[in-house]
Amino acid sequence: MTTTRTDTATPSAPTAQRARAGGLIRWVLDPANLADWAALVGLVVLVVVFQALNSSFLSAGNIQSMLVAAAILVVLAVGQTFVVATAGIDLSIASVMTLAAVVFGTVFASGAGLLVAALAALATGALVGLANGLVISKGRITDFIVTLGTLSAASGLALIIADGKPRTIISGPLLRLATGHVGIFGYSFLIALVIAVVAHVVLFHTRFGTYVLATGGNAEAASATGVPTARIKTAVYVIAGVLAGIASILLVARVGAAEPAANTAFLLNSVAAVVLGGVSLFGGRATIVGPVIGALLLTALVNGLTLLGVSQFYQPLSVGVVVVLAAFLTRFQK
Amino acid sequence: MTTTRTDTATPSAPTAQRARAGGLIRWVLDPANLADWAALVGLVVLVVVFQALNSSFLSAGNIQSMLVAAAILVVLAVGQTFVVATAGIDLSIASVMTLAAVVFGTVFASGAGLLVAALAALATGALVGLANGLVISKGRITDFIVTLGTLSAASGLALIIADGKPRTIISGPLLRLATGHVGIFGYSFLIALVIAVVAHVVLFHTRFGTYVLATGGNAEAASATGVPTARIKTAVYVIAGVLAGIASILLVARVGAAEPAANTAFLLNSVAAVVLGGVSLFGGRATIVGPVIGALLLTALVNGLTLLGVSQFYQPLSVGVVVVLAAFLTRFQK
Amino acid sequence: ACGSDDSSSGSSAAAQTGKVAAVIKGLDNPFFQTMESGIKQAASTGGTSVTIQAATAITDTSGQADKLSGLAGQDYKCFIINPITGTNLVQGLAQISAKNVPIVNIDSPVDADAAKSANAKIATYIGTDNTAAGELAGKQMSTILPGGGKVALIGGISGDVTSGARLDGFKKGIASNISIVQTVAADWDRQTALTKATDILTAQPDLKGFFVANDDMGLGVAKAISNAGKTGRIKVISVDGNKDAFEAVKTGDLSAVVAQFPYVIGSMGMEACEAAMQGKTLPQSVDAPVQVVTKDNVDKALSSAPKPGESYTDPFAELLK
Amino acid sequence: MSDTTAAPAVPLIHDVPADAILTVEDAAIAFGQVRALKGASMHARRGEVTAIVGDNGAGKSTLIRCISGVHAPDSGRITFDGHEVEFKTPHAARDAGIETVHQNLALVEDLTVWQNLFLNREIVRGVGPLRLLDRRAMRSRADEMVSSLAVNVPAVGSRVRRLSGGQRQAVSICRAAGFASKLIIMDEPTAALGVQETARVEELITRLKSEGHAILLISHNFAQVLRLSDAVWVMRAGRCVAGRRTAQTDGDEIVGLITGARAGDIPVEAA
Amino acid sequence: MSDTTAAPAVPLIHDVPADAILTVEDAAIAFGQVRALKGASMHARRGEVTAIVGDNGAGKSTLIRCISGVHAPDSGRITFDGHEVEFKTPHAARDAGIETVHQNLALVEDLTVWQNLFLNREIVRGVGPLRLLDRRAMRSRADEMVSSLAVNVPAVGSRVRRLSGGQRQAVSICRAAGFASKLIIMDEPTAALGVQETARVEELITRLKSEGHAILLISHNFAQVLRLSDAVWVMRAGRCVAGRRTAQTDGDEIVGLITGARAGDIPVEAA
Ligand SMILES: Nc1ncnc2c1ncn2[C@@H]1O[C@H](COP(=O)(O)OP(=O)(O)OP(=O)(O)O)[C@@H](O)[C@H]1O
Ligand SMILES: Nc1ncnc2c1ncn2[C@@H]1O[C@H](COP(=O)(O)OP(=O)(O)OP(=O)(O)O)[C@@H](O)[C@H]1O
Ligand SMILES: [Mg+2]
Ligand SMILES: [Mg+2]
Repeated sequence: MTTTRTDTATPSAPTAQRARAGGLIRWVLDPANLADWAALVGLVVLVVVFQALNSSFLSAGNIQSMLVAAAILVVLAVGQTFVVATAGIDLSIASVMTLAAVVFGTVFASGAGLLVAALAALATGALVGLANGLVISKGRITDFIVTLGTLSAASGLALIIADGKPRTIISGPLLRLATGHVGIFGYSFLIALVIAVVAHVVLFHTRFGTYVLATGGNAEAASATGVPTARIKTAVYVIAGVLAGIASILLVARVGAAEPAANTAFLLNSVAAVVLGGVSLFGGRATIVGPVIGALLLTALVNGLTLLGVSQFYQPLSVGVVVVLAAFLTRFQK
Repeated sequence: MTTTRTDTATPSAPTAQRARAGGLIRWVLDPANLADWAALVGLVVLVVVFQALNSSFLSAGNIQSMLVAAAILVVLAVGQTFVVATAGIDLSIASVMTLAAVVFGTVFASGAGLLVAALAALATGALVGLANGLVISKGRITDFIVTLGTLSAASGLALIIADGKPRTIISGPLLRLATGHVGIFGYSFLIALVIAVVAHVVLFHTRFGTYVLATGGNAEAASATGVPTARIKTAVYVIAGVLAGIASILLVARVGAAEPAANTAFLLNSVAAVVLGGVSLFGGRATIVGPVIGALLLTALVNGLTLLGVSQFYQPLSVGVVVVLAAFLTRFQK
Repeated sequence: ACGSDDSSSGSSAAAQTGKVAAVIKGLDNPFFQTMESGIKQAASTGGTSVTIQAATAITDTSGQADKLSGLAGQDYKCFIINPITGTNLVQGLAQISAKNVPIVNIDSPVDADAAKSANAKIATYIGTDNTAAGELAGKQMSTILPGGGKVALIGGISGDVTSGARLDGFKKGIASNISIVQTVAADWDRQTALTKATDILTAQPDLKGFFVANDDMGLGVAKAISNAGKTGRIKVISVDGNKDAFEAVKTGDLSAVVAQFPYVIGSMGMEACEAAMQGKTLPQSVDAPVQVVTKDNVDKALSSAPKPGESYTDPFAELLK
Repeated sequence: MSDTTAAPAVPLIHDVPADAILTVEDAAIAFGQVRALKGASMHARRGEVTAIVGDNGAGKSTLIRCISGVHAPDSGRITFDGHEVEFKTPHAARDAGIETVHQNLALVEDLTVWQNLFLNREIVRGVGPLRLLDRRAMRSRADEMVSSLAVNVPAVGSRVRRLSGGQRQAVSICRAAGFASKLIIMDEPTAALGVQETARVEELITRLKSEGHAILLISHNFAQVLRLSDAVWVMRAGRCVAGRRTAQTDGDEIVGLITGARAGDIPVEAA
Repeated sequence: MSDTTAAPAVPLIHDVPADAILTVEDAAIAFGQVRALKGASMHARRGEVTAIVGDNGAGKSTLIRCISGVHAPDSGRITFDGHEVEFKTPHAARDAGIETVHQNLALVEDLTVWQNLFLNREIVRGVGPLRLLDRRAMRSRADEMVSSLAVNVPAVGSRVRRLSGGQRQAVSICRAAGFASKLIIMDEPTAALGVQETARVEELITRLKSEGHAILLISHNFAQVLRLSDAVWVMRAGRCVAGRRTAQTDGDEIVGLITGARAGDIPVEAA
């Protein structure tokens, strides 16, 4: 029996080398990887179509306002990606953002500085995320129902803390955060971008990231290998919570007030961005680039329809159709 | 080598016999099956607590109005169960109900009879369901994103058809449907009950039901065995659509108008009822009793909180906490 | 409006180069549909072209802001806005003001401090104070319940600004012998209002009346009362002024409706824009008509809907003459 | 053809019998970059056990998945029972009379043992649209089927998820054997089985063969292959490099063919 | 003890050596109604291969899952390396020096081969919180590890989902063997392997043993057990009914013990 590599080892070894050498192009065109590019292709198509129909679509001003408008969704989608990568879902992400915004507003109004208020918002997000994570991983309750409960509870808490009323926040630094920009990149979009880059590094270049994907791919196998799956599950909800906290600051800066009425559109859009980004809801496979592009796509879609003056009743219809069409590109996914 | 059953065959064979003989009690107490009863236990606890705090909770009148209020959710939850059993999710179920209601109203207002209008509503549901199903199973697009698209598209269509305005529907038979009752059972609840019973028989006593569970449990294995998984996937979305159509008739009868309102609460509640009912979102395991009880639990919860006069700000908080507590009972689930 | 014809032919030249953009609130609420048709009607009379955008939901504050920023970069000569909250549109407004484009604020007011700090200039405000509308409803409740009694309040989505203002106004308007036993949120949804009202009827057997934050929910509450066979014995007052609600007043399902005439708000907003584009000076703030519609005046209200049955002052029509 | 090192036995490849129940000609399939089959040809005869052997990753499972309708080959021809076939789905293959025990077992973990056994073969009562499952009948039939193969018989009402590795395999084999078919394909059926269970499965295979069924057996166990099979095919790197009548070969030749130490009957290295 | 039919060999059960690296005493566990282990006792010595054999469903996998921290036994004592241990998690067992190749393979299908090989053993660069994965180092190490075992070497960058049955098993074994541990448990490691791969794994086991590792081997292949092991335990119905030095027993005795034709060393039938 031969123990050296015989030349019958042909079927896959050279293939692998070829793949490495042949490089990017072949990899990109491989149907299995096309899914990762679906959102990008969708975005490009959308941009081309809108630009053809309305030349101001790609004006610097409009690009800037689109990017700023997308910032909150990008941050939430990144948080949602971590949760989805472990085969979970965080339905409370938008409500936690609302709660954190209200906490921010209350702390700020009480005279504490901006920094203290911001830290309070982050802490709120982290705490709710921790609660979610512990109940899900230790209590072994389905994520869907736990975060649905938190969705309700967090909006209730927000109402109680704010006494049902929005609180106007007027602050110079916040205003600059909302309106300042470097070139066509608004500050808030830059913050979102930095978060996305860090998230990418964490997910693909640290142990923690590998554990997240392993937990999502096969929790049983991962834990048999010694991966602390319960702790990883908890951690991703904390991450989602903290990012919801960051998003809340961007939101307060953007709308100039801390409001207790929950913005439910962000919830479905955050998941939609993740799915359009080619991330499987069954966990184990994820990218950060995908969801970010997904979020940009959803924002560009609404912006474009508004620019084209599509009547308000026809907008939901168009959004629905375009979302499904964009998703058609992910059909190559396993 | 022995080919007869040796007595070393002890570990499982007699156990099985014992289980069959020992019967219900042991089966019920088996932690693995407790999950199936979680919703029921939750419901009973809730009823006991509410009755202790407010004696009118279990009055015949209140029970009747709770059951009627639960009817629509029961019908939707049954539809959602079929979809979830195949490891899918139908986010469009509430919007389809809205669309069907608007179609119902428009057809009815155009002078066609009640029956024609009802058939039109059912056909609308079936068509949208078919579209969902075909895109998901043939197009191989993630259910989440397809039904999210349909959610948006269906509500847009509803707005367009209704021109954004509610249409008052005055009809004797519809009024009887909404208000008539046999004992404490309103007609609409009876309809929901019949649907649930039929659904139970279909899911557990027909080939189709077995295929649904097999598709959800392991689509690859099921299709290797020759189960037409694509057709089964399509079928469950059609079922969900038709049930959304039936729900729309109950809705129009209940409020006396066909409105293009969003009805998002029904979406989340339909999934919550299914999950509280012990059905796994990963597919393959389902009951009908569970989601029905889950729907009753959610309805009783809101009813009880309102009876107790819990303030509007504290209601979302209480709902959230109770939902998570109820879900704690499903923690024994695999 | 016929007098405005000649001036509008002058302005229509301006109007052809000057399109108007309107951003209003939630999509699925008839109140805003009526407002939209008011805007459109006035635009077609004035020969102006208008783009109307709406938020996807009544809570979609940032979505509404996104839509306004999208339009703000475009070449519109006047903006009509109905913000969901006092501040959510401020950034877009700052952008618009920087280009010196006039802004007409209708229905819900923009927070004055926030507008000032962002350098956003509001040309005029047209609307009814929701608190005042609630107060009228409270007074009316006191009138139809002279002996006082228990009433319950049905609001929209918890935390919604409009709903909060209407309910607060109602509390101010009622006499001291009326006690508020319960406040619930029915999410602006007729079915939810029906369910919750049914529950309240069980919980409060001696309830005398409901105040409901909009007509759609009011109709749901009326249905709950008629299901319980108590029509007429329990009073319902709602706010908005939809045609369906007037019909219900006529049949007695609703006791009264505080009508705000979104149609008029919309058309006055459009007229204000036309006037502004002609360079006219606008009054700082204009009260839109409010009317309590009861069985006594409902026929008139119905026949003139969507405009008020009684005359009202429209300073912009004067300006356009 | 490269220089043939005087093979002692007759290569089957050049000798397709007229009564072959299954013939595969030049089947090829690629998954992305991986060419799992590169033109495999083989055949199997009625009433015989035909074995396929080969290294891990040689393409054995892929070949039988092409035959049983799981994959559609990119090119090549499959003839079954006298007709050229192109199964679009496993269902079609099953209808034509091909029953398969897959290597990955293809059981639905959340269904019970009896539900798995009767999946797509349910016993129903009643007529027309009102046909309901006869759960009792299926349970008791399932009990019989499983007891005949397994030693530690699992309760047929328990979910497959809870079974041990060998118990699952027994369920899988029961399913294929329980329903008479023209061709029964078994992909490493005894890999996870204990001694007693393996003996029973071998008995079962012999019985099925004597009843006239054709059997395609993949196995890494040479003793078993030599004991049970009438013909044996050797796969290497996506091709069937050699076929022999079992009686005319021995373990050493087969091992040589598998490792490539011995050249096969077709010019594989040339490709 | 029932009437002992003159066993030719010494029962190990009464003879726990002082230097045993692993001792299991009376381990019991039940899953709902199923008593998978009913008081199993066994031990393994340093530098030896200890085999466990038994019918399907006898409880072999469950026993080793208790040892490797996947399940916590309901009762019983496990002593490892001189200390009584109660592993709460597989992680704890691994830290203590127990590496396991599970029967269900425990691979994460969506991760690549190298990610699976280094799961929870990642090579990192940098210091403190800024430790990043050294992907290149892991890839090249992985390539070496896999080539030493597999014949049709899968690309280490491909996802495990795409591998053939045997390729997966090779990855799984690589993982366990690649990291020096005191005790390596292998649950049917060669079940899905071809001839060449099996030979390599057997070589690997012999090498690990000669390096002083203790190995616990579950196998249904008697020839393999007799070839490789120093001691063998027979499980039946949740108990270790007999233990023998391999040198003092033979296939027939073991088969008799497995089937129950021969009584074991402990009164199992009495329970
Ligand atoms: N769905 C797939 N996608 C990508 N590659 C695949 C797929 N299925 C099989 N392969 C590859 O094709 C080759 C042959 O696989 P196959 O499963 O047919 O091998 P096998 O001969 O059955 O091996 P074993 O004895 O290990 O079961 C392997 O290299 C495998 O990685
Ligand atoms: N998680 C579980 N839940 C319920 N029953 C289980 C579970 N794990 C194992 N069992 C049962 O315990 C018994 C022993 O299973 P185990 O997997 O230990 O057998 P084994 O000896 O490894 O068999 P094989 O040789 O087939 O792998 C079987 O009857 C099995 O059904
Ligand atoms: Mg194989
Ligand atoms: Mg085992």
